[in-house]
Amino acid sequence: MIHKNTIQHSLYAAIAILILALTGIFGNFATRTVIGESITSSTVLLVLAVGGIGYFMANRAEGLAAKIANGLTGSLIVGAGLVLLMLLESAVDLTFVFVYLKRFPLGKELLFGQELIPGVLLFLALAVLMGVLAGVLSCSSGRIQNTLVMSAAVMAATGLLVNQVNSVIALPDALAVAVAFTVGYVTLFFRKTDTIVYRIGIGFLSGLAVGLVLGGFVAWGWLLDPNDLPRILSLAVESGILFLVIFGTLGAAGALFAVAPANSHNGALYVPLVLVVLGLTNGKRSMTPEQAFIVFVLVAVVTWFMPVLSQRASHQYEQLARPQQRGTRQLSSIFAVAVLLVLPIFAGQYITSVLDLVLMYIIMGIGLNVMIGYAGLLDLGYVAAFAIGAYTVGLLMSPSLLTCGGVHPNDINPDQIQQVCTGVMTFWQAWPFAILTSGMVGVLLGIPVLRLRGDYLAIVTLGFGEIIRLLALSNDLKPLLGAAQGISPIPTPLIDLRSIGINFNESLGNSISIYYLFIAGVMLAAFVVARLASTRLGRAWRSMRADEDVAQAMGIHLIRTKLLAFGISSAFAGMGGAIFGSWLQGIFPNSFTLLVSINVVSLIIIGGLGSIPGAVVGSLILIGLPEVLRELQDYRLLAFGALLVVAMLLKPDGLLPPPVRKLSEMFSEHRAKHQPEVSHE
Amino acid sequence: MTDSQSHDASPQPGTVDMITTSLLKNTLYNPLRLAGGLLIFLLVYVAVTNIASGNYTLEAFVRQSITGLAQGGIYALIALGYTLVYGILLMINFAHGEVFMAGAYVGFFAINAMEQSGMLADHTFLALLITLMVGVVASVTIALLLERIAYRPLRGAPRLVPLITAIGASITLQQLFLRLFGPDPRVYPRVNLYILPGIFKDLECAEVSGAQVCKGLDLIDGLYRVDVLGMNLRIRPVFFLVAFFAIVLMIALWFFVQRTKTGKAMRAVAEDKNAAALMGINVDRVIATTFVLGAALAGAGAVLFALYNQQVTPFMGFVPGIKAFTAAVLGGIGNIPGAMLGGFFLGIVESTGPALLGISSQLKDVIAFGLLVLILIFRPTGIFGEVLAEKKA
Amino acid sequence: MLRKIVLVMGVFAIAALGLSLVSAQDTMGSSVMVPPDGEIVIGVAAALSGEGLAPLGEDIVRGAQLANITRPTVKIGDVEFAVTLDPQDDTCAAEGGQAVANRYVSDERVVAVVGPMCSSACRAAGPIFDAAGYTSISPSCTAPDLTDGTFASFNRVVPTDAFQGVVDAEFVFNTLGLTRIATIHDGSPYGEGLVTVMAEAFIELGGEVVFQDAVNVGDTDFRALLDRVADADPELVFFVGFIAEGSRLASQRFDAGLDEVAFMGADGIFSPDFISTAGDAAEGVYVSSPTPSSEIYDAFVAAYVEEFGVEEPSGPYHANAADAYNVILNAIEAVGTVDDNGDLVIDRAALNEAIRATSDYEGLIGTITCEENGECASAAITIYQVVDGAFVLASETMQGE
Amino acid sequence: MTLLEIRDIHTYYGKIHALKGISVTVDEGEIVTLIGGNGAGKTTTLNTISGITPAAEGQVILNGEDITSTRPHEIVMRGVVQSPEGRKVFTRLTVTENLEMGAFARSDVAGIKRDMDYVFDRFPRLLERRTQLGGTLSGGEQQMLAIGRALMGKPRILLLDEPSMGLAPMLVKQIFEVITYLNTENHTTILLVEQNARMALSIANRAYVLQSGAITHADSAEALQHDESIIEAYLGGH
Repeated sequence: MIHKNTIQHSLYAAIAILILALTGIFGNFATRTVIGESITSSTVLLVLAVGGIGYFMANRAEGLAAKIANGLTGSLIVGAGLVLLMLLESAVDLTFVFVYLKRFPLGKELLFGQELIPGVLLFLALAVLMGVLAGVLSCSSGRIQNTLVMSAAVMAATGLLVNQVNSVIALPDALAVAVAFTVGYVTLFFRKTDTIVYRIGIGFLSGLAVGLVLGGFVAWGWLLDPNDLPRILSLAVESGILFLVIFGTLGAAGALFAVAPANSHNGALYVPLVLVVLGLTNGKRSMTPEQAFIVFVLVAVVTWFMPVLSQRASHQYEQLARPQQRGTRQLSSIFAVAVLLVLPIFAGQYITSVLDLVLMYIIMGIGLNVMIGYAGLLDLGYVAAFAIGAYTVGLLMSPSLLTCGGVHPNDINPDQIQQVCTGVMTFWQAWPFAILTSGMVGVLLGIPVLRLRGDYLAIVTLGFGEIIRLLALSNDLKPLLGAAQGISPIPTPLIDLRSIGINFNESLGNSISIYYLFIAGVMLAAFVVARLASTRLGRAWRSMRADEDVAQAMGIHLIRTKLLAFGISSAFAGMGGAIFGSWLQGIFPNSFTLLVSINVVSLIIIGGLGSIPGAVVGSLILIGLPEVLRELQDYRLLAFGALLVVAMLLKPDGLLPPPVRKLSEMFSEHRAKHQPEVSHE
Repeated sequence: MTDSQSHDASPQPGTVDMITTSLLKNTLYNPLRLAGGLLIFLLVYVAVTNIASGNYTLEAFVRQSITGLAQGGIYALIALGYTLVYGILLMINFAHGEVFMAGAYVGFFAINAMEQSGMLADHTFLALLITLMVGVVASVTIALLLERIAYRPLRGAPRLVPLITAIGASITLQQLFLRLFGPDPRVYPRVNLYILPGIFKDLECAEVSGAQVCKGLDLIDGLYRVDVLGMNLRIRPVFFLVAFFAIVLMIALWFFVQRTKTGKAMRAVAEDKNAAALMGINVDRVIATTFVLGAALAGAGAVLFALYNQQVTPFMGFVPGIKAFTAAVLGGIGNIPGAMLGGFFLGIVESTGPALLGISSQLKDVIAFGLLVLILIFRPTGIFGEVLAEKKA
Repeated sequence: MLRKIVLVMGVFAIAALGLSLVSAQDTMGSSVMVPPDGEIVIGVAAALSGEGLAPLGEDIVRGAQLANITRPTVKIGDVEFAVTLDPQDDTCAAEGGQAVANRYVSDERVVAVVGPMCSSACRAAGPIFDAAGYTSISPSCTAPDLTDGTFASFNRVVPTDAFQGVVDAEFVFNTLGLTRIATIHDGSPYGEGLVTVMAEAFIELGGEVVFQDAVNVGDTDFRALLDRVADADPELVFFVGFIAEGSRLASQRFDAGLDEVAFMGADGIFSPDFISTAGDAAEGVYVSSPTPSSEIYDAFVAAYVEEFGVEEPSGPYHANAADAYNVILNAIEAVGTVDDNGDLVIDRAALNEAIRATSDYEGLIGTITCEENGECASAAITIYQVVDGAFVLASETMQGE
Repeated sequence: MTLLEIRDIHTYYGKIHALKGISVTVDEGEIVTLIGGNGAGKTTTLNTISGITPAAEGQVILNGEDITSTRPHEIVMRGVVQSPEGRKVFTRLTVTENLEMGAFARSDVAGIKRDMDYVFDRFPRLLERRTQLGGTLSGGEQQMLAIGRALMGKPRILLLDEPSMGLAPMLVKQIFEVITYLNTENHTTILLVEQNARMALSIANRAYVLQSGAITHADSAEALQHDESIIEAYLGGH
């Protein structure tokens, strides 16, 4: 009845969890509340560890009794392991070796405030309960499992993120948005194959209707105190037209996504849901049990009906004529872009600054894809180009040896700096130089390593990355690069349109405004690289990656092709670096460590080599997630490392591999070898 | 399985390869070599000027070389592991530096326990031996787990995939040790291991109840002034011990690979895993053996390193790991004596370079990596490299 | 089709633009409102991760926590408001400083910030706090140019390197009577900055800096460098950096024959961890630190030891952090008002002004009087020496003007 | 008596369906040959038997024992030895070391010595070059080495993959003589994969014809040699 591997695998899992427990993780996480005061990250972790293993073990068996037996075994083994550790902890002083147990003793967290023996018994009872529940859950239908797991996950995630993602949207705003969207969605729900224009029109009108009603209520003060209106609803009073346009648009969006492929339909449907959840927890430092319950129910309802709705939507979508389908897709992407554009206004400085960082890594990921994904050249020193871009902007935008005609700014009388340092550029003048310099240095660094392949290239480029950082840091170059002090301050990019007659003079001084610059950078990078990939050069890269000798025999100019890959790839890093320097308003050599290179390489591989959406997803996961979960900072890098390993074990092609060729097929010599009959003449 | 086939299928002479080579030679590499040559000339010029002006003396060179010898020995011991694994799997085992670190850490707990119990003082040699064994066992365990969990399932995957896994494993191990044992350095006790009291009659002497008693040469913690050829040197025997260890272990390893059945199987597996399997060789076991050998060397190196550097931190493996890989490449990766010589070479260059060129010591890594680039320009296969290096990515 | 798309895009563009314009109007509130049952949130930004850095950051957080425990509320009129801390990791780097600052300014409940910890982080956080009208008091950012008027929001309760460097130089030259020194830093802005100031001051006094170099963080073998130092034949090695590198340099200096040469560090290694790590090699090492020596300070340390169950504070800045906390609370008491609803209203600009108007506050680090530029430290530097495994006073506390 | 039987084997490379249900039996003492064009799946069949590319479906049965998911080196230990296509001599091991590798699974020192002498006896050229690296041998010598190496494993059944590939006609003849000798004198059962169908059929007892991963003909070698369609397709007409 118990599966042959259950005990063995549970033991492995228990050992892994025990090692984690020895890092004091349970006590450490207990300082972070998720729901109310009593449910902490530690509780979530415990449920994941004990119940999760039970569920995993239960899943491999058939039938309720067998599932419960397996689940119970799994949970009990893990639970017993933890109990043993607690007993050991109470008997022996482990804190010399495992220092974190001193601050976060295991028993303090896991014994629920009981004495050792009753606490242990309680704990074991809990493990038994979780094992049984896991077995029962595993026995229920897939839809129930999905709903429960999803709701619980969203609830826990919300609880974790509440403190980070506060003041995003007020509840009335969120509800209004959700209502407008839903009304648009429902209006078109039962109509099948209307043209897009018709659909959008109906949706817009229904959204408008919602807007009129809500706006009326708000304007007359029936719903809310007119002095205390949240951001969107206040528009009803301040600027009625804009308010109506927004609501019409929301209705139109609802109508559009009611007839859409499953993925975009589901994605769109979760947006108002997330907004409402955010609205619920707005301005709170932690989530109360009542809020948690509402979130759970909301998510459960949406998830429960999602399969039906999504099937209906994609069914209707498939019945559309081809041009209609294309139009729907295009419009959906426009909506997505629009959401992207208004996002930072709601998300606030912190979330936006995280997004900025994510976008910066997307630019670099797209750039590095040229090297690794297309040309097959493994570059572990990408940070060099990044640093050069940043330093170029820093040197050109502030008084320096370069801009002051070879005189060190410290030797200049501060009053005369403006007269002497005539070379100081604006960001827009310096940016192209940064891109160019990075690209050129990329080519220069590429030359000596042209002949190298694979791992030699990796280690040499890694060396380059370190060389650039150390040169920037070194005392020997202090007059130019500022050594450890770096270069600061650097002005932020300034958009000054007064010279062309428009009264606009805005500095991109904060994370929100620079977000748009990053977005522009990402778009540019994605556009250029996507275009390049389909040109002759792109094909040349791909054939070079497949086999250099054959590529050469086919008339591909290897040197030029390789150097172009180096140059273009580096230029994008320079572009990102330039914005980075200006965003940070200062450059410090310690920002340019090997970890940057590793991050970029990892994110494009996790996302899927050669795939632009992959770079986006990879960056969100590897850069965005750890930043937002800064609370768990002690375990950030540990999770990062483990994620790299696990992701590669489970999805070696990355999460979003490019559609045509998967990574494994692109580097396909090892497969061809198994088919000698095909390959030899 | 990896693309062990590819080098068999290297292009026939007289065809594409020739074209490539001649093209590269005629268009780029001569100017490049010229540039490289100029750079070397410049460096030599700076060094010579430095020496001529009396800023740098032979004495300083010798002193710094001795330090570099020890550091180089450590690099060599780590580099051997890299070279072994690379030779057989064509994979950079990025986490090898962490394997080294693990040895030092677990060794610390062993030696610390023995210090507490007084065993270290009473039976120093035995205690050191046990520490060494514990360190080796720890490194080997970690390496085996690494191979089993992170690398073996990916053996058929494209080259980049195990590299990312290795980087991930490296970060995971580093962070796991950090979270388990804390960020503060653990400090090895200072150990006095006296040897050869008969020969070193005038060392470490003390009056014991009126009589002159000499303990001999302190192999680990000793520090002696020696005047040789008019040079006033300060010598720590442990530096030579490390270098000696590295050489002995390298030779042992070389014999193992050349002479034993398992060693020959390792070479066969390195060449063609499928063909080796068809001979009845258990490829998995041979690969695991390779990891074990590499890890054992790293573990031994780690304990030695910790014995004279005292401090052990979770981050101690990373930089030496990268340096050791550089050393392995310098020597020609896959080449056992090459890895060792590369390690010594790198250690000594790093140690003497900044002073010789009169630049900041911050730039010693620049010297190391610059040297790598120069060598790869002139000898892309490393100093002692062979065909292996021409394998494709 | 294309026309329709353009049309729709146009509508979106208008919507987006309109939204951003509208939202641009209601930027950060210029004042904080705390409801009667709410809490006054004070951010604490310090490095909480990283080898050799975490103990220093933890020390800052503990200092603020202890101050928070002893003074948990602010009383405006007769209404009391509780104060809570929000510690965040600034990683002792520019990016970290930026992220932390963004985090605090997007949380409108944060009234003021103690921190960041390192000069690079302070520099990156400055513009963000400035733009949002926040105010911060750093317990440990010592780079001299931070108070040159660039940042309106930056204040500090720690003497600048400009002062500490001079004191260090004077101590070496006058008190120890040494004239030849070698300097080493760790490549951090802090290390490089302090070493530069100290070297300049030392030369000015008539001393000679015979060797200057730096180490890379993470390196383990500094013997070759120390060998070069020994060749230059200094009488004292002055190192500024953190514990990991400091203890390695201290232990390895014997291998290079620097037995007779004095070794001196600064606040970055002023921690019991330095002594435990360097072991015997720490004996005789001089350390300069802004940590004061007074009775109220000793009482504070005693409370610290009790509260956190440690043997000694893990870094030098706990007192500065506590003082920063108290200066902020004093300022809140000065400018906070309770409105009709019972909400506490704190005007951010006024708060910053109130901080800069602080005068003659008797803090743990001495008498605190702020200047216009945010320089609040009672400039006091104490020099310690490690004797028998503990820091003991090596000089009287040197007071600045 | 059936020594080796494969039943309805399906093998995949990624998504490529290489073997689509192949069944072959080899009796004790027989020479059975698999013939077919490029990409027909001959080598895949051998690799599936040897466990290099395990079958997704179907069974490989050796002497009544299921060895479908047994690992390659264990299959060798059970006496199924393959001499792979393209010889796959270890180029950086000496000739002697190559032969030692062939006997890797064995531990009877005397037997190994005897068998090595036997190989050197059969292939005197190898004896001359015993200390040379495998990579320095000529193609014919490498093929001798490959077969010798396979013999060192003391096979009950020897899987030979394209032993004649790329060799001069003289050498081909010699190699085939050795194969026949192994079969008749040593009673080694042989499963032979060949492109040189004429030659293969001339020495084999039975033969299977593979095309696109499926068996199209199975008969005695004699019969196939005279089958018109086979002659047309594989024996190069008349």
